[in-house]
Amino acid sequence: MKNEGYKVLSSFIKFIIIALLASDVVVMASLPWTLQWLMSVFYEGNIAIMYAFYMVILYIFGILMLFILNELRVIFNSVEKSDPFILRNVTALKRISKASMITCIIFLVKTFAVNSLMTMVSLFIFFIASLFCIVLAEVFRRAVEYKNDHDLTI
Amino acid sequence: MKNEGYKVLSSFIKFIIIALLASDVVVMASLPWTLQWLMSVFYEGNIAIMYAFYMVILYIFGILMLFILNELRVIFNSVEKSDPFILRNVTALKRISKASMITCIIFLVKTFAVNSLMTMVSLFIFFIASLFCIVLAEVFRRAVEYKNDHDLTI
Amino acid sequence: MAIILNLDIMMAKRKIGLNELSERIGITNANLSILKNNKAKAIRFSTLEAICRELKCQPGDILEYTNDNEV
Amino acid sequence: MAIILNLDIMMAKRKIGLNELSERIGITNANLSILKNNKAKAIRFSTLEAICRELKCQPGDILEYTNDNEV
Repeated sequence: MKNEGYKVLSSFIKFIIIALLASDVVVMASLPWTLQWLMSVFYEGNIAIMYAFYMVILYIFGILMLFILNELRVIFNSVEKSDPFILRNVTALKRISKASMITCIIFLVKTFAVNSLMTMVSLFIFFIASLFCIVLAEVFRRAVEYKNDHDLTI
Repeated sequence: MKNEGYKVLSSFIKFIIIALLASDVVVMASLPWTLQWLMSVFYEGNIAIMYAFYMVILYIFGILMLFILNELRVIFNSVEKSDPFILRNVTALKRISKASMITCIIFLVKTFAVNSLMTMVSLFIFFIASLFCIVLAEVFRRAVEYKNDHDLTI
Repeated sequence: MAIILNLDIMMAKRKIGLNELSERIGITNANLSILKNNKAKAIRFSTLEAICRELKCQPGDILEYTNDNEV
Repeated sequence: MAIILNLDIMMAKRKIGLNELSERIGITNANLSILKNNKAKAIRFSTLEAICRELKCQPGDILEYTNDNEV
């Protein structure tokens, strides 16, 4: 692939990530009202308790996504600058892994409270994503070493 | 992270991938009957046409997933052997990217036929995954170059 | 490090500057500086060849081993 | 490549085998073979130092520039 096309693609992904970050903030800011409206439409029963439960779950989830998206932004920023082999990206991958595992636990809690197919699929995806990121971080750490070695071989 | 723990983790992910591969085959093998049963329970209307539509969509999807999972198996196999910096993995990532893009198109077709939130989310995820994999393939290609350079620096 | 690079001495002998040499051997100024200041970890044979060609010298003229680490 | 490695000559002079040398300088037999057979792209200063120390020689004794590429 041409280097130019690759840069354009990285910029495009970075743009999507920033758009998702912004959407996350907007959704979180409007959540108290949106959730109330959604529950009044779809939910019957003890609304107060479920409202509190969903508020906590969704805010933790929203903040975790903010955190993960921001780390992804850091990674794609470096890719865009053609310099992805930096230790900061290894850190980013490790952080994404931890945040994904916490997200997985949040979904696990939600599964016990209110189960749904989508929750279980999400739980599994975040679990796998977390493991992937640990492995990718280690692979990346080695790549950074090779890169540094390469840079000092004149 | 210790090298041992990293290998165990890679083996575990490979095990999950193989389990998913096996599940995919089982689901595809039993699809004609499962789908008939599911549609008789949940669907009302012209069953024959929808049955054919879903059969085509789901089989294409199943085969694409088989293909993607198999390429992932190749990648994690190399990671497990502590030698992920090979051109075969760059090829694997490019193939996964293409298969993800085709999957995205399949979901797009499905969105126009029978829309659902999950279809749209899946569509978006496969689209992003496809772009990620192209970038990752390029990053990996460079890492392989650094690794080869490193191996010939004595 | 017990391997010393006498690149600066050879450059002075041949009256050639860093910029000119880096241009002639086709590596960046920054990389040549790393090499000259003994900050490099390894040297490519292609680089060594280019330096020897341009400075008309042997590898032994720019690389020197001193066993200052012993006793 | 115009840089020739005379590692085998120096090894013969010092009556030292590939296995013994690779053990003494702490790099694998396979890697030392790559170096000896001129298949390497670059040499680490640490490797060069270890070789010079063990073979009691100068870098100039094992690295040689020949301008056989010219005319």
